[in-house]
Amino acid sequence: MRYVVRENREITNGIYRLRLEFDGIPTPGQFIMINCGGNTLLKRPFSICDHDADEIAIVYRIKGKGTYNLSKVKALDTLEVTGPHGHGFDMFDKFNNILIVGGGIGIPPLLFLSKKLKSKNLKIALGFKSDVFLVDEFKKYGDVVIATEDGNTGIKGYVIDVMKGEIKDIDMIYGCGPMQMLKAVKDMAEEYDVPCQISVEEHMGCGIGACMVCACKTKTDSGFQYKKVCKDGPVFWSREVVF
Amino acid sequence: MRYVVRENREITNGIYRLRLEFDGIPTPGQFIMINCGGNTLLKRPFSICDHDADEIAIVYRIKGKGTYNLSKVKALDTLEVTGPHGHGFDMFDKFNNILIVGGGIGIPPLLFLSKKLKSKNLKIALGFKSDVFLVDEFKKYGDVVIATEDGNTGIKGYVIDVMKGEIKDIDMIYGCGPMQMLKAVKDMAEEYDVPCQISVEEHMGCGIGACMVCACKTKTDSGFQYKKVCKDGPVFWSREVVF
Amino acid sequence: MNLKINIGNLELKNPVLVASGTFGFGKEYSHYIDLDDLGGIMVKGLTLYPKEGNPPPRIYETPSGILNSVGLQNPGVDVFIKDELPFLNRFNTKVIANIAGETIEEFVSLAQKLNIDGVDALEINVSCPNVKEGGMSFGVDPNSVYAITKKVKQVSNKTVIVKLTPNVTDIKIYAKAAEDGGADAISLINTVTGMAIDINTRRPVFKNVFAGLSGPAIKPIALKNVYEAKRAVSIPVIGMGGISSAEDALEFMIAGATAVAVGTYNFISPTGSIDILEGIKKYMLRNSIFDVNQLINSINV
Amino acid sequence: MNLKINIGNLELKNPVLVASGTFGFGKEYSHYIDLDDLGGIMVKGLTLYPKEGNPPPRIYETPSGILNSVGLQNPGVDVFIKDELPFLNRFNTKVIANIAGETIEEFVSLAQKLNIDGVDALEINVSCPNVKEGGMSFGVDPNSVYAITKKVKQVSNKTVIVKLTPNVTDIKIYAKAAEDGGADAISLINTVTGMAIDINTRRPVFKNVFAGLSGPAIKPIALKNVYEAKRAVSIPVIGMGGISSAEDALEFMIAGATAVAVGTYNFISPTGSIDILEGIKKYMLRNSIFDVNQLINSINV
Ligand SMILES: Cc1cc2nc3c(=O)[nH]c(=O)nc-3n(C[C@H](O)[C@H](O)[C@H](O)COP(=O)(O)OP(=O)(O)OC[C@H]3O[C@@H](n4cnc5c(N)ncnc54)[C@H](O)[C@@H]3O)c2cc1C
Ligand SMILES: Cc1cc2nc3c(=O)[nH]c(=O)nc-3n(C[C@H](O)[C@H](O)[C@H](O)COP(=O)(O)OP(=O)(O)OC[C@H]3O[C@@H](n4cnc5c(N)ncnc54)[C@H](O)[C@@H]3O)c2cc1C
Ligand SMILES: Cc1cc2nc3c(=O)[nH]c(=O)nc-3n(C[C@H](O)[C@H](O)[C@H](O)COP(=O)(O)O)c2cc1C
Ligand SMILES: Cc1cc2nc3c(=O)[nH]c(=O)nc-3n(C[C@H](O)[C@H](O)[C@H](O)COP(=O)(O)O)c2cc1C
Ligand code: FES
Ligand code: FES
Repeated sequence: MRYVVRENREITNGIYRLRLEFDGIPTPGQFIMINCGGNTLLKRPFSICDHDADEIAIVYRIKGKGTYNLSKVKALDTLEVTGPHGHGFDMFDKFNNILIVGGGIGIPPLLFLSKKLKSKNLKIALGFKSDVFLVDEFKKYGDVVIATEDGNTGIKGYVIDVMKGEIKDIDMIYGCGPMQMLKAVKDMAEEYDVPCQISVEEHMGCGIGACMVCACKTKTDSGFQYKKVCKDGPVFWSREVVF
Repeated sequence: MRYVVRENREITNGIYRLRLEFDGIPTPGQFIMINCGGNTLLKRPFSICDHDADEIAIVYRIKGKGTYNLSKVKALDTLEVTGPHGHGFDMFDKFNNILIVGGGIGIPPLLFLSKKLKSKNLKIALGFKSDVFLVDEFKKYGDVVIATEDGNTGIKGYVIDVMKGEIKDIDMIYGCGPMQMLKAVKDMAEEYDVPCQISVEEHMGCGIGACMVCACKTKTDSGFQYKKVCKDGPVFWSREVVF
Repeated sequence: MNLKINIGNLELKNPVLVASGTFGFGKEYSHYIDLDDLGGIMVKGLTLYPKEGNPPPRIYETPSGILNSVGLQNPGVDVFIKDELPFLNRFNTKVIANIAGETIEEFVSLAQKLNIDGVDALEINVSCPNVKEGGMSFGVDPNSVYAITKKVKQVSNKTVIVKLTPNVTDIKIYAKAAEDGGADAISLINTVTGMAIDINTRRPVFKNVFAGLSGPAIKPIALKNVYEAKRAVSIPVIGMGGISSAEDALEFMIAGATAVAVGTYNFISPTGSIDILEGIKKYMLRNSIFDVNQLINSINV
Repeated sequence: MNLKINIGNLELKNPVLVASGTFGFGKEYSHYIDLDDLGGIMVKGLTLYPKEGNPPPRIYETPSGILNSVGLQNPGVDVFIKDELPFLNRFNTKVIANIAGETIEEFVSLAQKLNIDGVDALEINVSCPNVKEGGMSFGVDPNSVYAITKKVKQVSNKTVIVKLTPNVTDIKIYAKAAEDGGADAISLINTVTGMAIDINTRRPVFKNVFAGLSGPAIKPIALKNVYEAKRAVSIPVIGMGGISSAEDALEFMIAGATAVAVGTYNFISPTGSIDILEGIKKYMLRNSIFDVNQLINSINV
């Protein structure tokens, strides 16, 4: 489907927010695939960061040529987009004390999640390299603690360090961020025996579950199994995932 | 070299004029190569249509993906350009009555030529499918007669038909346009025994004479030879060219 | 306008198929297109036992192409028959089961298991570059191609298509080996073997080092192989490799393909296969061609 | 930082060459770059007699690639020596004469004629897809590769490089044949055979039907061939095929190439070869590599 871009602007160094007309009904943790044009071939996956009546937003970082091209798109341009795709975060009525842990460009989908969970008691731990983004928006939904690697804002260090201080009395953890962070979140969740879902990344082909390229190693009773990040995920129970 | 685009606008249906900052000194009949971006690989050749102090203009028709991409370029964008390339039209003091014959998107380089020849007695025969372009500019330099295939402007028919009426007393002919037109111009020049130069097209690789892909079949004493459109041409004596 | 074409005894309603491994078992794409509109579906490569496939990463974008190293992850032929085939059989399109054995015996067992209603043809995959056993090692040996084809034909009551690899010196020999073995048709090309290196870690991107290149980048190579193979055999050829537009598909048909399969392009556009079919129809109308069979092998050399 | 590398007895000041047929005889590019900066120049393929080449069109753009069918247009070896070599010899770079015979005897004559000062190495082209006589028909036969190499080595006092075609089932056999014939090095890949059709006329785009595919599209294929060939021989390998950035060049060196050659990318950017050299230097600085030889074949598998 072709959708009209409503806004595409840099919100901090190299990080952009793109608002797009959209007619699907996404849940937090789901993603869209965008044809970024130029000489890219495959569509690129981006998590949905916000959703309103007829619009979604994504927040992305310039990584390679696809995201670079995307950063040049202007309001009123159109983009070829599919989605929403994938299995997002499961939300449970029974859990009220929730910890959200995000790192870097893994943070955007957690904003949409926080918005949907806003009736709950949310603790939100966010980690950045240096420049922070989306923090004010998170503050609308819960208590935010911040870690930056260079100490630019909040605590100097990793999000996992601040997470440790917040985990007491928590019923459920949601995490998204770089691999090492997710592994640490998983380990801590297991240590404290808190249920935990994490959103993982893998390079994609079809984005809809047909091509088997987006393999995520998961535990089974008899050994392991490759599940599909685009269809079974991107959100998995942290216990399932084998890093 | 990267040059700044000063203007890029549609002058008639599907035909654009692009003005570009430029620091080379071109002669009429020479061309530039433009990297048209997107998922094109090779640069595209375009004849120089006009040249002023620090600027050149080209006029191009949307043909495929390269020219389509080019049509989306805006003032202040930059383009990767090489040139001027090739051997342009030879201009001779001794010839005063000159006939210029252009067809379709072969017309642009003849405007630059006409400008340079303006002290001469110029008869300019231009042929179009339907919509005409650049005609007012040509009128500054000589007598213009027009043919259109659908009779939209001027005489209904081919430029070659109007050329016949203009050839008397002509010392030198210059032609640029589609292959069949060039062949007819060549034949008529030979019939009336008037020296004639034509600008031909061939698909290009390097554009500078190194790769041998832009072959133009030319007569030699012993038979024939492939010359290079990008280096020996694009302008050849019509007698040389074997169609 | 007639779009029907024949592959052996099998009549396809039109010449546009989807290539094995790029379309799963059809379910996912059924949300984007009406599967009834396809000439046929070549399902993901099936093995005798479930196969986990290769560790990630399994895909890497290259200029106008992708390298993949899936390693035939699939639930196995039995699960396919039980869980996937019934869904496919709800549609009025042909089901072509792509089979990948590690030994000749496995190919025979796979063919036997698939002698069932709801399967219209077999595609023998002797050209997968991403597995250690079988795969392309068969496909680069004409004797293996011949032997596997012959054995499968002996036990199968389906139309048998042999899928060839382009990673050979002379495709004609392999096309002929398949025909001599009794194949009803050949299909080509499977992916071209390629490689990528991460210059920061100085490691191959893929665990298996090599991977299979597909997509627009390989189209000129695929077209050449289809054209050459067609000139070596009298059985139909199914052409594939980089097809991303009706124009591409038409090139393959003109070069000699009776049908074409859309692969990587499904990823770029989930409606791509149907858009290509529509484009073929438009071309036929524009050129007053009323039977698609007139296009096949209509090249003027 | 040391950039010097050795190909047989020949020392090159750096590992970046330009590929035969994409750089003419250097003159044209001398307006864009200082030829002194190149490790070496592989000149356009030379034949014993002048050759007119194929009728146009000779080039066709494909997704991230080009098909070419030049057919070895060149003025012949004698004219090269008289008219082109003196210019090249004004520069402080290595001159590698690419030779293409229609028979073994022609290769021998070419080698003899080039036993002159100012020529540093020969590159035996047994892999041109665009000529009827010789060309790739030699390159797909290991015995011919061996025989031509051996004969040329017998008469030549130059470093002898054998240029291989990727259009074979097993590149290792051909690499080995060249080494066994006495080659000082091998270079690869030449173009991949491909084809294009004009769907409006239903004719092949090229008079010769087939043409040679080069450019970024073939890079994954080239890299695989270089890696595999390197594992079959102990002589140096010169890698080429789609190199369009320093990153690409580094992949080839890490995969086993002692030097790399830039081909089609010269068309895209006439300063491309030098930009790539600069990029390699930057990578070395960033990674504290002080000798480019440490990069060669440094892949971790
Ligand atoms: C489910 C999911 C959600 C994502 N959400 C976001 C988001 O909200 N914001 C954001 O900035 N990024 C997100 N990413 C990562 C984003 O997809 C990549 O940064 C992007 O694809 C890079 O493309 P490129 O062309 O700029 O980079 P290149 O490195 O040039 O890309 C080359 C190829 O690798 C793929 N690729 C590279 N990095 C990744 C990656 N991390 N994950 C998957 N594929 C990759 C590209 O899609 C492309 O096919 C998400 C990834 C996944 C899997
Ligand atoms: C010396 C010279 C001067 C030219 N001057 C002009 C001009 O002033 N205005 C103008 O509109 N056009 C001019 N052309 C033609 C112009 O180069 C082509 O229209 C353009 O390259 C088409 O590119 P594309 O990507 O839009 O089309 P596509 O058809 O998609 O191009 C595919 C490939 O074919 C090549 N190609 C296609 N048509 C031609 C052609 N006629 N000549 C050479 N290569 C071609 C392209 O460069 C490209 O490599 C000139 C051509 C030459 C050789
Ligand atoms: C991700 C992926 C998985 C594939 N899996 C199979 C397979 O299981 N069996 C098979 O015969 N071919 C497989 N192929 C090859 C395709 O069917 C096709 O032959 C090849 O990709 C070339 O066509 P394309 O360029 O249109 O993709 C696969 C290709 C891709 C990209
Ligand atoms: C226009 C053109 C002409 C070529 N001519 C020759 C030649 O004369 N001799 C030769 O050995 N290779 C020739 N080649 C092959 C290149 O040297 C190189 O091996 C091939 O193009 C792959 O590298 P690339 O993808 O970087 O271009 C030619 C390639 C092109 C594109
Ligand atoms: S991307 Fe194709 S199955 Fe996930
Ligand atoms: S385009 Fe390379 S010689 Fe003319």
